[in-house]
Amino acid sequence: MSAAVTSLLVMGAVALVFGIIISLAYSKFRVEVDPRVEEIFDILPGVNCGACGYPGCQNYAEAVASGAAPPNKCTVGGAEVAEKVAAIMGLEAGEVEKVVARVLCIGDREKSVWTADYDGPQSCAAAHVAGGAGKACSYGCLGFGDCVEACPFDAIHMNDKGIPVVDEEKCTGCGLCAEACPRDIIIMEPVKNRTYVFCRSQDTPKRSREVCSVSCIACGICVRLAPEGLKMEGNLAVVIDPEKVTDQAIEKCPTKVLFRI
Amino acid sequence: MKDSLRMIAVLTFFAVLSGGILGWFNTFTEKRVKENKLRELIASLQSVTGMDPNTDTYKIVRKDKDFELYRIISGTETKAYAVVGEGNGYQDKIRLIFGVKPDFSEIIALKILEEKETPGLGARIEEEGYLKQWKGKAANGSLKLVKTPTENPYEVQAISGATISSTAVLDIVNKSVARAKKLIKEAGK
Amino acid sequence: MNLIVSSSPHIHGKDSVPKIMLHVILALLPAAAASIYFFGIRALWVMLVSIATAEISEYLFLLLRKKDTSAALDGSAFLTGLLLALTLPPSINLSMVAIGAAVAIIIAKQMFGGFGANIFNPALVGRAFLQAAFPIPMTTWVANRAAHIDATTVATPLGGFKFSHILTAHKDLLLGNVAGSLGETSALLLLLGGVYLLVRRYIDWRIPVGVLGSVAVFSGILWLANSNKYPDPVFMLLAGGLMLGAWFMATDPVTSPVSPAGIWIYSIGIGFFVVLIRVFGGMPEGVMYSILIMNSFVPLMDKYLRQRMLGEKK
Amino acid sequence: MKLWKEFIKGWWKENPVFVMVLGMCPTLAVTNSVKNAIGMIGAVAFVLVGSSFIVSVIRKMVPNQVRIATFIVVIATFVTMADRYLAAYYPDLSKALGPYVPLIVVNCIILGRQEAFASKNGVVASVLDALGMSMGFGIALMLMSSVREILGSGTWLGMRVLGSWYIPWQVMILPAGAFFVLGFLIWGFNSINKAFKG
Repeated sequence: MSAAVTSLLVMGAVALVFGIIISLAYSKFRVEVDPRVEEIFDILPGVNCGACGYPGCQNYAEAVASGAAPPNKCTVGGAEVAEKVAAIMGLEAGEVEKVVARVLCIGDREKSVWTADYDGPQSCAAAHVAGGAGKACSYGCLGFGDCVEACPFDAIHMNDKGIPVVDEEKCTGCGLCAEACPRDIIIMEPVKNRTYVFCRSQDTPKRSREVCSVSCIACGICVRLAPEGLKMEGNLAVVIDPEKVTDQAIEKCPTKVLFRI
Repeated sequence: MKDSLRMIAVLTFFAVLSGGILGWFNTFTEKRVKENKLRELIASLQSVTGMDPNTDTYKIVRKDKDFELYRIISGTETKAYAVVGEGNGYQDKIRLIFGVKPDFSEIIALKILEEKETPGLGARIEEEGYLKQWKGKAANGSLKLVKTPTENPYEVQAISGATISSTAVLDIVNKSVARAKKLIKEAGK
Repeated sequence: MNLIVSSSPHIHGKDSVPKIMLHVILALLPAAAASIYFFGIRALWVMLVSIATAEISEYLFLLLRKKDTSAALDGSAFLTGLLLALTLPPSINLSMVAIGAAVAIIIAKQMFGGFGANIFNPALVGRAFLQAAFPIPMTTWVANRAAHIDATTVATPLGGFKFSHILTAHKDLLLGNVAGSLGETSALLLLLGGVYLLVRRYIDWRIPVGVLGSVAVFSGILWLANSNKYPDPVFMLLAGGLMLGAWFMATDPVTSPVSPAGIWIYSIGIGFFVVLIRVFGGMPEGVMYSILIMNSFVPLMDKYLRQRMLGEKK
Repeated sequence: MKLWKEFIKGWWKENPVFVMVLGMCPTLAVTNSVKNAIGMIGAVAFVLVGSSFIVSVIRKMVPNQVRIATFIVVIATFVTMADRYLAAYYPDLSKALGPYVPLIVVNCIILGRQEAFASKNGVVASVLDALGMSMGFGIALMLMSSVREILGSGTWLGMRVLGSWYIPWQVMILPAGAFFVLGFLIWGFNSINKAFKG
């Protein structure tokens, strides 16, 4: 028998045996995969940002296909993606609200007090651990730009005074910058909300006054003037309903830290 | 079921196709590969025994993985033996071939077939300066390694700085000589 | 002056890097001087080329990495160059010396992040590179001038023992009356420098004790088992680069562990590998590879064997 | 335009060796001389282009479950052909490359391209992708082997390029030298990328 025939037969026999084994294994260990998972996955932007609350796009696609998640959770893809996903699922696309990041600190290098020089790794996380890099306010922005590094969409940048600014157009609301911030200054908010107390300080009024000229000093004036729009949380005034924050309350804020953008 | 059959069919189809192509391809290359090997062997035999490929023939006495013995025949007379031996070097196997006179009085020449010794040190066993001293050494299976230049037929000079590789070559030669002698003796009985 | 905030450690001793380096170099001077006496002016050239290349490489790479170039003058590159030179054969080509010193500083030190961040002892990496790149010049030894007038090629005491089973007299080893690299000839002068560092507390006593002690113990066991086949422990301690390695290379604070438990494992490990390579390995000398092997375990030991902070939970 | 992009991306932007760090086995093992590298580049290019072509042709009829098994059969067929061809016509090269030609079967560049590209794209795009990746692999191996042979032996493709004054750095033709050279080349590669980006 020639080598050609032998190799032909050997290859054929081996493949036959393994083909049978694979098909047996397939029928035995078959995992029913909803074909819609793949379709949805193909539509999703694929940045695995996690804004939908799932570890990645694949997981979100599975959740949507199984009915566990609504089709409008993808903030990166926005309405367009939600519509397509909903079409696959045969559902009405819910209203997807555009969410963006808001930086709640305006205590930049000129307006806040610095008590020491910092010599260490140039990142907010490290500086936060090392006692705040000399920034007297222990709630304010450290300015090393961990959020800028975290943004996959190039939507957040440091201004020249060391405070990050969000580009609302580019921001997809994925929330990675908020996660990267060691001081929780960045929050994710619907884009239509434009009124905030731009401070996160829980320091006593006296301390707040000492360390930063644009901090909330818990005077409570705004809460008194617009009780339905704001409330006090410890030493900090917080907007609860931007619609109901009156112009008067904004005008009367002594440190001008409550305003509209 | 239909899926399973399709899987088996597709896989088998491509495997058979592949086997066919390879088998067909092999008919072209196999002959040349064999020729290459033969040419290489004859070249080795020629360089270590002085065999003349036009007039002399060779016969395989023994062919194992780590040992080969060839009888070189000129007309009806045994002209020489060629021995292929293998053993551990400093880093990997060393494989060599050497020719001996039919009465095992002396080694005709030695050539290294394969080695992966340290370049610049152990790998110098491939150098002409080292190999040429083997000519005329006693093929008695008990050669000794020495450090200084020697004219004695029972002593071989080591490469300085490569004692292990030199020892390895010597051991392979000694071992292979003993084995070849035993085989020929048995065959002669 | 402004208050500086930084990450730990926060305590500063009065000893600066340049000061420690100066003392280590001082401690090496007797051995360096002896090498010039033994091998002539060529030894001086080897040292000068090595040190100069190390300093230039350090300066250029600090420049390239946009770091403060004044760090090139902290003495650490000088010491690396000197140590490398002391491990080289006196007959080596000077261009090879320069390559070795450049590799030591660029690959082993700067590429790992510069002073304090390297895993392996730079001088030994430089030597290992040269050993792999130029095996013949790196194992060609000329006779010591004090012993012979002509410079013929000879074996080192360890090479002589390994390949010809010739033992060199202890007295010759102690005084340096043997062939070998620049700095490994005289055990006595190296010992002197080492003890000086020990007294000034610049090195941890556990390292030389652990290395030398374990070499003595392991080779002693072999010697007691078969004194014909294995060399005696005193020979093992005095021959080759062990003294240089134990006092000046294994003790490098950057590449040795921090905790006492780690230091013991590290130093005994070095001693174990030295005996293993010298007695059972293919090469006559193993101090360089032993230290490099144990260097690689240091980050692991620092992670798992550090002293717990008071009240810290495991 | 898009096809042209598929072709050139492997040269630099998605270079299989310097960017994706795939195919390390031949990259480190057979780059001790330019001749060996050329042999390896030829073999890999043949296997890569051949199997990308076949895989993109058959991709629609292969069930998903036996996809990898079938691709491996296709790849192994090309590898065996390359190996036999070298053994028959270039016995010295075949000997020098040793087991590294058969090992192309498990080279990540090959199966990676089939899985990531050829099984999802048409014939023309797949072949262009394979050609581009082969070029990228070739560029990397030529760089590696040139540096190693010149420094390690003082020659290039067997020709003396450095004079007799040069003492070869033997470490460069040893495995350790491959790691040094690869490290330095990736460094250079990234530095150039950074310089152009910045």
